[in-house]
Amino acid sequence: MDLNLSPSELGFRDGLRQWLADNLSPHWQADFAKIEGKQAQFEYLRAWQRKVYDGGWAGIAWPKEFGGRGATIIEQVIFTEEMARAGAPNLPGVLGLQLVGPTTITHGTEAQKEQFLRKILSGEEIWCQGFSEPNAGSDLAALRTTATLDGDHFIVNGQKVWTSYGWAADWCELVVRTDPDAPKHKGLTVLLVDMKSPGVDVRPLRQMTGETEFNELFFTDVRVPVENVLGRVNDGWNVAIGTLMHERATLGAGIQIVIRRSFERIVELAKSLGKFADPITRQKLAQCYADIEVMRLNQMRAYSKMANGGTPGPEGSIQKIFWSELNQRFQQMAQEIMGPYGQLTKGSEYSIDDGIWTYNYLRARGNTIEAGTSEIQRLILGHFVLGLPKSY
Amino acid sequence: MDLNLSPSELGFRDGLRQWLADNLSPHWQADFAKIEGKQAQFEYLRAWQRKVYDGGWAGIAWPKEFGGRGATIIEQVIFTEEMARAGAPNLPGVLGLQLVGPTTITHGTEAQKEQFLRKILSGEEIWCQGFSEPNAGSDLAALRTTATLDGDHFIVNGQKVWTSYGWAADWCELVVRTDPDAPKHKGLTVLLVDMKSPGVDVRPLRQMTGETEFNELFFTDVRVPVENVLGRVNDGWNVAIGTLMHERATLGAGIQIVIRRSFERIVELAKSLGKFADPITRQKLAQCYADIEVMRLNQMRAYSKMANGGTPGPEGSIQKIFWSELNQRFQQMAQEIMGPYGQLTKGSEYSIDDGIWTYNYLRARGNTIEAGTSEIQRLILGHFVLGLPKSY
Amino acid sequence: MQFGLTDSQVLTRNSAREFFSAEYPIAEVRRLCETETAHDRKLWRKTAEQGWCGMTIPEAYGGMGLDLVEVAAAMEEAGRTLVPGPLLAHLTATAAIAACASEEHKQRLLPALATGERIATFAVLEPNPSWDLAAVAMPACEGAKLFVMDAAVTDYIVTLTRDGVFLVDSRGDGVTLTPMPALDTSRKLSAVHYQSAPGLQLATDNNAVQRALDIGTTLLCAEMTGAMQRMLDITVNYVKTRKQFGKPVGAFQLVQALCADMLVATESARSATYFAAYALEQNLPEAQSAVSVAKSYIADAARLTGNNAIQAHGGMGFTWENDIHLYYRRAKAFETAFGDAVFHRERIAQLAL
Amino acid sequence: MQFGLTDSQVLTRNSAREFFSAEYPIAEVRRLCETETAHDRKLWRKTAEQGWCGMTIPEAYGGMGLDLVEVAAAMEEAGRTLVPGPLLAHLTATAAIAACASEEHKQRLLPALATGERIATFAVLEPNPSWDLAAVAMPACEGAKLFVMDAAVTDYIVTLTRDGVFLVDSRGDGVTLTPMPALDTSRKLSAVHYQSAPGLQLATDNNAVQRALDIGTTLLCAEMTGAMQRMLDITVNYVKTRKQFGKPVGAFQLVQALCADMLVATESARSATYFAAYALEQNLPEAQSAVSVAKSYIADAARLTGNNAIQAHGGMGFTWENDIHLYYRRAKAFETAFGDAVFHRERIAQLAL
Repeated sequence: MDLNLSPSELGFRDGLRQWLADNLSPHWQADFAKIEGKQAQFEYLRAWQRKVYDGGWAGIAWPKEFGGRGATIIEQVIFTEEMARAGAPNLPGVLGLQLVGPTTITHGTEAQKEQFLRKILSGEEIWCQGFSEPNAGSDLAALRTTATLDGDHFIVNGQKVWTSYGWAADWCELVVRTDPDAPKHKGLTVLLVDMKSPGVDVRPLRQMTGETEFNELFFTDVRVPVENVLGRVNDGWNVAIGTLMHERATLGAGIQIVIRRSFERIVELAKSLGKFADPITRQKLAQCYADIEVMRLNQMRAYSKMANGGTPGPEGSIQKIFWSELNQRFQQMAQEIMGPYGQLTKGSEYSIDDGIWTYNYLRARGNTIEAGTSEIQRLILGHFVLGLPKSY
Repeated sequence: MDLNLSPSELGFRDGLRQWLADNLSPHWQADFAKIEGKQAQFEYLRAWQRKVYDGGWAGIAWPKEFGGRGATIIEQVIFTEEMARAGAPNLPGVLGLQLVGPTTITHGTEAQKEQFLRKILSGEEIWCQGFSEPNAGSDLAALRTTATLDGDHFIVNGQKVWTSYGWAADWCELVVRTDPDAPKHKGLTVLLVDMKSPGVDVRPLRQMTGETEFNELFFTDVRVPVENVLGRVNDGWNVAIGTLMHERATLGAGIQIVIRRSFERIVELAKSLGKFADPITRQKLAQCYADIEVMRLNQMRAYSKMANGGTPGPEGSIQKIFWSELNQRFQQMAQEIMGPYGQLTKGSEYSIDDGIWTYNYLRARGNTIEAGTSEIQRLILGHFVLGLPKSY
Repeated sequence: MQFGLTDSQVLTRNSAREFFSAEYPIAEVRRLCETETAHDRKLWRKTAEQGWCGMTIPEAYGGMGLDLVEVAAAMEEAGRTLVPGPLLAHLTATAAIAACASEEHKQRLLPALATGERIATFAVLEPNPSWDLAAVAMPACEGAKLFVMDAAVTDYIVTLTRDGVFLVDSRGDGVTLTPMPALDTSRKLSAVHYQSAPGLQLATDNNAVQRALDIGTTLLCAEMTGAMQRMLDITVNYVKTRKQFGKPVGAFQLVQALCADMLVATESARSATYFAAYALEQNLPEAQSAVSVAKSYIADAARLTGNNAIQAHGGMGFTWENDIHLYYRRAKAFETAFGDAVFHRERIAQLAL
Repeated sequence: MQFGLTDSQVLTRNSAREFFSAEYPIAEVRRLCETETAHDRKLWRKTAEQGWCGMTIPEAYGGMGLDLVEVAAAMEEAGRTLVPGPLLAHLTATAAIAACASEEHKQRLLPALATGERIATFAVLEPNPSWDLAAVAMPACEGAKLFVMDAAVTDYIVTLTRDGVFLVDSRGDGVTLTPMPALDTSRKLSAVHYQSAPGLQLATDNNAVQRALDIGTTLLCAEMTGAMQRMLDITVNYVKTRKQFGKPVGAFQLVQALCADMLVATESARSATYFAAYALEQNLPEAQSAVSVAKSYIADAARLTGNNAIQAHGGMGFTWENDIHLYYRRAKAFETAFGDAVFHRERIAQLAL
């Protein structure tokens, strides 16, 4: 057991810190807040990704031959944590960088790699994912969007929901049913779909927070060339599942830092609101601190295991359960500390931190639903980790 | 809504209070503690029941024609609460009084009523119940104890577990399988079995508390005359289920008072241990007080509903979930307040209240298992109250 | 003994259910939430015509003079349909006036409040917010009151000051209102700034309105009970029809347990609320602690119910389109209004332990 | 960076697993729990021969001088088999002596403690029990220490007094032991009464043993992690075979969720424990708060694991025959030993916030 960074890990971290010091404007958030319009904001973020790419920091986990730097899992964690710690902007091409890119590297043809990978890294092309459907959420394999072969094209019809970055995306990693007669996990195929194709309709999906972070995608007779199949036809479940496992295992690293920074802020607030001397508040804060530490340590153990040659497996559900439920408890605690001020939203002169806490409180409800509900995660642990019979 | 007792309810309560003042020795617990041996202790309690019977307070809910006084549900609650409040001894024939007797009144023959009821009231004969089996707990209808007809007798073979008062009982309300070919809820029959019959073996079942509150019953070729069938042959599920519902609905009344008295004691302890000024302790105590109040109010509502002509139904599971989980939270809180002293058992000069808290802490774990696990209770609410599909 | 509604209480509840569900369909509620005040004059007038605005005002002053259990029953129905606007604040403020004003002032003020012609709210919290009346620090009538419910649509603000209770004209000189946009958009909050604001002194001691605040707390609990029932109903209905893995999701044990816990919480909230109303109505010695029991219990129970409702819906529960979040937002506001759970538990410790 | 055991740590763990599971089968543990001391001299000697009793003593004094992560790994295995008797107390007490005694005293005392020839325990709590070293009030060596682990089988008691740390002969003049029978019968507690008891002063300042208490706390956490793992394993095994409603109860979602939560709790306990051991070993600035994180987290996690284990077993979980309750009793003792969750959370607030 050695939690010190190795010399090469230290070198990686210091290099990144230096690059961030040189390239990340300390007042970028103020600049960003002044930009009007979603599209213009997005272009700002895309320019940031381009900068990251030019600095050689995009897609660090990708093999060198595809433009990455073959970073170890520990380096990936360092990267995520450092970016979060520096408060750097999100990379708008995150889905391409973390999910579509790696899946393409594993399953793609040479032509696909040639066509897509470089542009994913640079942010020139943005990707989204079309997985969930109105009737295929927890039961993803029940999806009904169909693709039927018509000469050298698939004709796609159906609907997807909960698509992040759908409105901004140039391409979509889309899971469709190509064999309606096969058992439900068979007969699926992954298609790489040009979002500018005729018949693709992107609509905003408004969440309970009031924001439209997600989209619904509608496909009406959309023609996709057969060369855009990723992996093999009717092998889409195996192609997609790797993406999902990866999502569950790695989503936590950034969140850990985000929660930790929020926690530090709430300690500050408790002090400035005169509540830090209150024993009840101290207990709540300390318990939350302990939970955050445990989450961090669980993640470090999991990443170390993966670094020792494992791939993300079903035990990633432990991380997913932990961070999602912790964030909900944390947001509740923050509300309790802020008292009636906690409910005030963006734009009120009385709100704390311009109402971000209120937004975070609502947004956290989604944590135990997105990327697999807590119920599904527990049943995954029961069945795939503990070896109990399947129960759904 | 009127929570005042009516004149007749007041009269009932005052009559009972007067009777208790006249008949319950204030130092009975000290007397009782001096009695050596389980059997002798039991005889003391039986004598108490006889006294209660002579005073006209045994089986008050039974119709007058069978020796009861046809008490309303509210009067029954008053009775249970007053007995608990006075710290009166338990009635050792409680299963006969509350469960077997009423079931016999509903389903029994004239001869059975003649033979059994009076002796149940007086405590001359003690009853136990043979329901659960090693392989039939939550799935009670899966029970395997068989009874096969041989002339005018049933021959009983099998095993029962978790039988309260088994070692003291003269009779047993036994559920057996009489038709092995019928679907599992059919083909059951309730037999009234003389515990002195050859082939009945009663063994102690030691709990995690170290006590042997329950027994295992073994039946080997036990002969039971056909006239001892309660209700109809192969209709045993319907006979038994009424008993179970009644148990769930009414068990809470006495427990409410017991928890309330314990709570008052723990407030005293918190004060004497110098912890009552601690804001964290005050929060815990107040939250527990609120929970106990809510339990009491829930019960009052449920009893009022039953008094208005309802029979105990599946919504009784609300009470069962509430009191069992509350008692567990309460015992945990008590431990937290007592600190390291809480773990000391009976016989230590340092233990608080001679270790009763330690016993109660362990015993409370059984609450969410006995009389239907919390899991089963929630599924009963889901299916039978909320109308969701059956899930087990 | 009978813990249940009497025939006349049932009558009140049924007519409340009929009225509120007919006049406040959820589409209308959503529309009002998007407005600046969440208040519609026509709807208010209709509501007032049925007498609902005068529920806590004695008949002698033109109100309905209902017993508090009846008022709670009506407010449970209002909560079920998420009635937006100043009803709760008005009932609380009028109860306060009825409790503490002189006979002359009551005769002058209450009739127009009973008919809904005039609307009132109340102001307790200050920049360092506390529901402990002993902590009220603002002099009369100079300074700031925050988190005042629906102040923008009212005529009067019953204002607690360190010099006692004052009735202040909401639109009068020296009174400035600033919106405090918050999570629950069905009931708008304002900051009220008083600058040498003229006020009519109703009482010299704030304790004269403690009972009115307890009534307000209880009615808020009643509203929330109705909201919890509605979240449960919506959820049960959804999980019966929504299918995954070839069956209704309501057939899965983990989903059933979410619903069962909502049921336990909702029924318990109802028991606690009705007892609080009854105890206040009967002036039982435990009335104040009964109110704190209800408020502290429901703060947690309502959050659990909201959380479970969203969770049992899956992704659909996280959408704007689904009504659950409207109730969820109100549950959030509920937690701190009239004092949070920590406040009420400390009050229980003082009163009952 | 590598959060996992090194090869040599794995070796230690494996040999601990082999030794403890072979020498302490559960029947033997049950037998010992029924004895007055839960201590068997022969077994202790065997345990000592393997070096386990000298794990926290430097090699220079005849101990194994293991790093704390290794010690934790070994104690996790001891906890898994529920090793009864004075091992934990001895490791803590010897760590205290190693930390605070003079060179001369160490050379005199430690070798016999390392070989297990002599056994030591430690005494902190007084009738008004607190794990805050500043609250130690007993003068040297006059008064009462309570809840002293396994004192009846030890030779020495490392005794904290307001005058510093003293080594007292457990069987010497002026020392009277009274059993304090408690829930966890695998580790007996005593009250120790000192009456002008002669003692060897090891240190003048109790803070000299704070680190040793943190080590003891961490080893207790390691034991409990092993116990949690064992409860999980027993439970998973049971629910795979126990059938109700025609299938293994482990096929029911509510039972799976009980098990999944045990898994999350157990893995988290392990992460927290190993980090605490590592932080102490490396003398990281956050070492003390890491210990308090582990202790406070596991207090709750162990209780949850025990509760779920019993619940998932149904009636069988409530029997004496089932081994779960042995672990459950130890989890109860764990909650208060070395300070309860409230104590450690307050310590976190002081150290880390």
